[in-house]
Amino acid sequence: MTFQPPEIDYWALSPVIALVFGLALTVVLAVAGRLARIAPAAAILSMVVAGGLLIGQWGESKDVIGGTLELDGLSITFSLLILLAGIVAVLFSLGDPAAREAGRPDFLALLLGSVLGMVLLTQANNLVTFFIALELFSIPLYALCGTDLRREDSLESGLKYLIIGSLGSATLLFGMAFVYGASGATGFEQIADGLSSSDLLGDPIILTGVGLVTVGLAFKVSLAPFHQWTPDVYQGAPTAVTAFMAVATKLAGFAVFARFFLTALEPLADEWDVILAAIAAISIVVGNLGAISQDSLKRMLGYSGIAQAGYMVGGIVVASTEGVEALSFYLAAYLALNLGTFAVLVVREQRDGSDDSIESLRGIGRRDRALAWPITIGMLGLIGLPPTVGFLGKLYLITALVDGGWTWLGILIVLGSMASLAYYLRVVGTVWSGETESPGHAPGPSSRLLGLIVGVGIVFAVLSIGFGILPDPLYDFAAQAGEAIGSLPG
Amino acid sequence: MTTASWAWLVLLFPLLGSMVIAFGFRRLPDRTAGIIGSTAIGLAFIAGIGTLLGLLSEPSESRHVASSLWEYAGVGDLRVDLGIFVDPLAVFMVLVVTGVSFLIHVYSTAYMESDQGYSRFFSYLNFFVFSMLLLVLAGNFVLLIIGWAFVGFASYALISFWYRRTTATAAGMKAFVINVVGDIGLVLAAILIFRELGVLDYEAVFDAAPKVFSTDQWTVVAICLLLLVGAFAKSAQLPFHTWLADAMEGPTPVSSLIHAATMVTAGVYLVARTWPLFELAPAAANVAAIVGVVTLLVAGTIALVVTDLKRIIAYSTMSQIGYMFLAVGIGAYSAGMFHLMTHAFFKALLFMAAGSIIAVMANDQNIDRMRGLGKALPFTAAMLVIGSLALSGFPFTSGWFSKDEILDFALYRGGWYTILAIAGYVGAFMTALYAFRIVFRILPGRPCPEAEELIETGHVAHGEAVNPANGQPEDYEVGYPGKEHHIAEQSPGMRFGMLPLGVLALIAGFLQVPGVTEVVTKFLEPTFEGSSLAAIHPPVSKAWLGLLNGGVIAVVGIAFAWVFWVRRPAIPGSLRQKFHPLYELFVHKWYFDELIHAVIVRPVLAFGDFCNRVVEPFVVGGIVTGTTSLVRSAGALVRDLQSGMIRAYASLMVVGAIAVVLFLLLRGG
Amino acid sequence: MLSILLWLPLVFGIVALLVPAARAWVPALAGTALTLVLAAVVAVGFDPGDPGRYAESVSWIPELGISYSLAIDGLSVFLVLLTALAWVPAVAFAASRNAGDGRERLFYFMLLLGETATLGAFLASDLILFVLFFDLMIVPFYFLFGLWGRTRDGATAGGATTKMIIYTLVGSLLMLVAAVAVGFSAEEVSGKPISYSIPELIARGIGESDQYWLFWLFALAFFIKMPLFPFNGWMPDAYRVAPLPALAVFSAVLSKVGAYGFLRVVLPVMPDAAELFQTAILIFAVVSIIYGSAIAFTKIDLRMIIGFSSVAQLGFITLGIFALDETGANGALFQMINHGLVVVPAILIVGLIAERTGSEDLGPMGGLAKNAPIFAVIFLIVTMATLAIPGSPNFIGEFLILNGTFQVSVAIAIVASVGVALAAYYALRMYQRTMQNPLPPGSDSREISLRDALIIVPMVLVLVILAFAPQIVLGETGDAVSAVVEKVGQLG
Amino acid sequence: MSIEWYLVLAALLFAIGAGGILVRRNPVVILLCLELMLSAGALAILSFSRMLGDGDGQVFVLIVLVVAACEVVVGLGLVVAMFRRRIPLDVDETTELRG
Repeated sequence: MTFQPPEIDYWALSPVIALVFGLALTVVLAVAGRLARIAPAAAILSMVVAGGLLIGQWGESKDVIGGTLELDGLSITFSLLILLAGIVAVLFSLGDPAAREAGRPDFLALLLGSVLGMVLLTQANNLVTFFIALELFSIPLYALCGTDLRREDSLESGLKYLIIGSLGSATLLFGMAFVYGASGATGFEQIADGLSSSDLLGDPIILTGVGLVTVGLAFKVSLAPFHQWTPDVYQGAPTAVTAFMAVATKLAGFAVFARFFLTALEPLADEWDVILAAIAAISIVVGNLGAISQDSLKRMLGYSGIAQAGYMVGGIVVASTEGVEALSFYLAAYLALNLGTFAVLVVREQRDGSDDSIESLRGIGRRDRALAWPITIGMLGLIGLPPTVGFLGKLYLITALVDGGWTWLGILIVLGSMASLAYYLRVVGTVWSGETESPGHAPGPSSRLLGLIVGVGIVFAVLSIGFGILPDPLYDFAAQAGEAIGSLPG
Repeated sequence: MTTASWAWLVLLFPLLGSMVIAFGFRRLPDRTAGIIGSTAIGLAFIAGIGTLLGLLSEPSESRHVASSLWEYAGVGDLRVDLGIFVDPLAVFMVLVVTGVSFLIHVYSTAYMESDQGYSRFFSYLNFFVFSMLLLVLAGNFVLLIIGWAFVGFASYALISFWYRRTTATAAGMKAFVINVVGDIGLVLAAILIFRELGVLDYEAVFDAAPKVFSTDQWTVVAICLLLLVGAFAKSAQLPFHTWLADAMEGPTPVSSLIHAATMVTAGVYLVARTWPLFELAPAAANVAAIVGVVTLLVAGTIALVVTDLKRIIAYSTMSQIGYMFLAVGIGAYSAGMFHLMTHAFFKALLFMAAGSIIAVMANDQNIDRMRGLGKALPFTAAMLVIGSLALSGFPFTSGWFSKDEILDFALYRGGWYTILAIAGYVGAFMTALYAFRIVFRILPGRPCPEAEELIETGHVAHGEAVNPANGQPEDYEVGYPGKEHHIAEQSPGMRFGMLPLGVLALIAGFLQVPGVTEVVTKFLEPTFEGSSLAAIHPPVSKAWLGLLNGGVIAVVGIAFAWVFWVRRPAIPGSLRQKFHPLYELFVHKWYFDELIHAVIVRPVLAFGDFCNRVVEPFVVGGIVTGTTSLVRSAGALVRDLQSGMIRAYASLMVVGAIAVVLFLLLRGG
Repeated sequence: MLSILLWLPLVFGIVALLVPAARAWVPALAGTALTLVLAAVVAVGFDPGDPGRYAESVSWIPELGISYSLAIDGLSVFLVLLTALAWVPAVAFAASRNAGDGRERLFYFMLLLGETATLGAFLASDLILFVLFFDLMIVPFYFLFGLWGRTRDGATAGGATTKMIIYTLVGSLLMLVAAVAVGFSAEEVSGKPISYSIPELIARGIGESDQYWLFWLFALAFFIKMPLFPFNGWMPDAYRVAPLPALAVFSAVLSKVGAYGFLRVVLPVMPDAAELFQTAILIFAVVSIIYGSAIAFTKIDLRMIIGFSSVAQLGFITLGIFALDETGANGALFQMINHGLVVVPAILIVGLIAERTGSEDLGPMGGLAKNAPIFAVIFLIVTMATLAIPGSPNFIGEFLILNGTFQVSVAIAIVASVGVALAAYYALRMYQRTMQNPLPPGSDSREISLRDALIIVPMVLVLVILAFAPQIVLGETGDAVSAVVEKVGQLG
Repeated sequence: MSIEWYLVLAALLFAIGAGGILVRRNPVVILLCLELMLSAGALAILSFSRMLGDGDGQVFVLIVLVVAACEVVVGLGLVVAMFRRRIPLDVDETTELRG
């Protein structure tokens, strides 16, 4: 059997190549002594170039490396968001003591590795690339969580994330085996043809396969009942990593969730949509209830992430283009709101040395407006109050759900956001009332960098309100992802 | 000047007077408020005469004029204009109201001389006359209700005029709430009328009613009963009468104007005005008559035993209005209106006289302490006697003609109406008895200390007045007629107010001498033409017979009084011992106050308390605290589940995976 | 034109943010005054003949059929005027008491943001825009009550306001889902592409089976906002804690958006449901009339009395709306305006009383009328209007409402009229226990200052004018309201 | 032999691996069990690939083995770091993060 090399479309692969190059550069710089200082610049540069290359191919949809990777609307939209999250994470990590201890280039190398894995995951169109990309983005994260050697919890969070993560991946792999066995192919389109042609719709093998894959993916985007790692890991990991994880894992996870379920397993749609809806419901309930009387802000954001993931999976349950559009819009909104909030958290931690408890935010509204407004808008957005982009995100999701006949899930989303009032408003309440003690000055990084991070926070806050009032540009950006999955109804 | 424009002037003057005094009360030099007030009412009286002349110039069958300024409220087919309706009944009432009010205004310029709230008093008084005239001239039911409520508000304002006296404000509150209950009766009646007939103007209603309603159809009876609720509340008939006795807290001119001459007669006017409805609902008319008679008797008994001078006169008012309701109830409309007029004269006179007497007694209204005032207050005593004579229906006084005309009509109607007539005669006897109980107790005999002091020094005694009800010291600063008091003998204003009324009390009767001068009946005839009952005229001989036995009863009553309280004063005491339970019943005003308090006031307050203490925290609060505590405990459960143990997480994950796969297999298989 | 009217207050609010704190009230007052002038111009220019005169529409989110469209018709013209009119004295009162202690700029910004949101709710003729403004309305008041509200002992009022915002948002978020579902049901029924413009929705109508559960979602949101009986859990705490200027506009205008929502959205779009649940809602309304009045006369805290009297009054307004009869609905709309006109002066007067007696509880008070006759007369007019004395515009409103209810069920009308008697008692009790009876040592009865008079008298004047000629309002609102009610009537 | 037997073996291996994670407390042993589960997956893929006679499965298995190795490396790295920092190598002890 002669070996024909798969035709590779280098132009489509260029963003990945840029990232690999960046990764390689940071690894080299790690050992290059004095040159290590330019590692952050190099990392950010490589991500910016990758982003540019992606934007260059906006609107196209083509196979990369013989069908195993697919560069289309979905992957471009999600990759851009991931890169944005990556860049912001690098900014956050500059002042982070953990990063300095672990050696800045190594920290950044791991980060870039994870970003590369995520970008590949958005493009994965074959079981194999799906698994590789998934592992490529998880394993560096396990390590990243454990980098803050100063604190014992960081190691603990790393270990927890690794063990539970590997358990998830193993389940996913086992599921993939069954899917592969039943459909006879590894490419998503071929799986879909395999499944629809043969009459094994009720066949136990494919169903167990689908079940296990659902569990594996649900774990990745921290849906209940596979959510238990999220609060602990969010609290334990360094703030920069938590910020990156909160946003990026969901982006990558949902990208492959959408692509795999809505192309490969599309014929079984009315099998898995009910179980997904059930998982969504549980996540909304568990996520909101868990967050109610939390003291640590990161842990609360962990739980709220579970609840928000519950809302987002609604976009997939509906199995329609409109659903995916709503999902991607909501993820974009989620990114803006969360990174805005984390920016404030990072500045408070690095500049004022305050811990991550909600109480530490008391009264910054009176003294420190530049920080108070971004976190207030972030909270109001996560609740889904007008005029923030959160409101419109929820509106699109509910519209998609009601249109797809899942009205009860729409109502549950609303009930969830009602319950979320309790803890989000508690943060807003503490920010705006009461007096704050004078901020102690931790040996933080230069005020120029802190100014930059505060700027990031303010930019995201302004975006949240701006897109809340004029959503069209963000909607067109998100709608890209919807069209990519062409085969869907509606 | 057409009749209508005269009528609008009648309305305009008092309103103008009230506004001018109200807005100028700081800049007006003192005591000009009284002059402005009196002239305003005087001008209104003259405008009333103008309307009367305008009306008389019309031929008798077209003696009614309706005119409206603009559309007040129009929604769908409900059309209400700001319109008045002028006809003989309305003009008759206008003349009585403005005439008596003018005299009372003059009287109060003197009586309220030293009161701090002088201009505020006249502003309220003018506003009251305006609202009474609005009520009388209103052209449709909505405007009637508005007039009705303004009168109620004005009476509240005047009863609690000395607002620093807690008893006055409490009396004001009671009067106002009962008045609102009356208003609601009228509102519901108006709505029922609109629902059935689709119109609210008098003329339209009265000619549509016979076409739509059959006699004693439940809707028309309901309408009339609701109207009666309003009438009884305003005219202090049973069971809505309890506010009248407390209303004596207000200044005496107020009692004489509102609680004798004008406001309390509004109910009688209402029944007279809506006579077509009542003729369609004889059952309701009978209710009016019966309640009138019962009130008449009850009030009479209470007046016999009460010792507070103004309250005796107040209960006599209640009983006299009972007569008027009897009259309009059985169809003797003109007789009822005539009695209304004569009653206005002699009752206002009695109250004015009482005012002067109380002034002498340094605001002490208890007749037990009044002796021998005849010599001290010759003029007031004379007026008191004239008033009492007219009240008890002494022959040839105005009371004699008017009261007995009603009773003749009742007798003439025959059937069970005769029982009402007999009760009326018993009432007449009691009236004579209590009227002269006052006269014989306070005028003759050795003068009491205050009278003594007045006779020698000619100056009125006055002590530190303490509110008898609750012992609070009076706050002169804001009213309570000031340190000095004024008696008719020493102030011409009061005399000028009382004299005409005295004359009228005596001679007014000749307006309606049966068979000779039926002036009032002929004048009111156009209003009531078409009414079957109004057409009945008892023969003149029967009328004179009725007058005869009425006169005899009056004289016998006075004689009895003379015996009880002059010849052998011991008798009342022994009677009191013998009929002790009966005496207790009367003194406690037949326990109506306690009854209403127990039946209505306490349950309502208890319900309010129940809502506040029980429903609010549990039901309403429960919804809120219930959900929040539920959510909080569920949150705690989720957090406890998060034990931090990796193996726990792993096990949940495995269990979850098994559940998902099983679910898919079962469902998919 | 309407967009200028809508966004004017917010613009001035933002200006207030930039101006130095001490001067922050100047742009605020100017903004509200200008809005009032504009609202008056619109009201005058409005003629029931062609409602489309001021309509504006621009598509906002085409994918979902949501457009930014504003319009004004018989239903909303006077409510917009009431909103503009209510805000001027509130801001003036706040300025005169230099409210906002230290954070004046933010205070006035929030107050004016509240005005824009409320105007938006009244002007919106797109269902989602209405829901959006309905949600947005509560946010500024959450901050106003939370940051500047003071509990009795002076502590800041965090807890009470969170309960309020959660409660009101529960309703409005549920309504969000209902609104979306209405859009889809209308699309399904008519087959035309989805659109949320209210006239379009009314024309299309929605499936009968959907109407039943959607009706209750809307009704729940509006009942909580008014509030009516079982849903007023949040009201006592919020009223006890709120700063007076904010409370005046909150109680006078925001509660009306709930009632207005019924007329604008629920009745025309879901006529079958309105017909079916009519008796249920009537019973709801009557219970809250009796309940509100009963509590009002047991409370001694002035704010509570006014709060619970509003519950009773809103019960009356709901009664009028769900009489589903022309006179009833017109009466309800008229009563909304009257209640707004009465509540603003009443709450500001509570402020004046508190300044004079040092407390807001009826217990120790009395005798303030002693040397404050003008203050006493103003408060007397307001009290008489509160208890809807015949002759006040409130009476005409109540008369029409009772008239409409009578057509539906006599029993309910009679029970409601018991509410009128209770109103007489609690209103007069409030007046007497403050103004009359002897003056206790603690309080001083000084006359109303010229400045305060200038703030309160204009609204009382409007009340008096309406007393003489209610036709000014009734004439204009007549046919818009009848159109709404006819639509329900046709099914009967 | 038909494929069911292979699948049964794979499932058994998977179950033993999962059981191991739940029972044992030492992180190193847990990493071992994870390896076991991953190899169970690989075995399943291999048996399917053989059944289907398609080469992709085998490529997939090779990659899976590589990935499993990476995981263990990172896992051991973390364990060593914990050991050096005197943190007890017992999964039940590391419960700082909870609630």
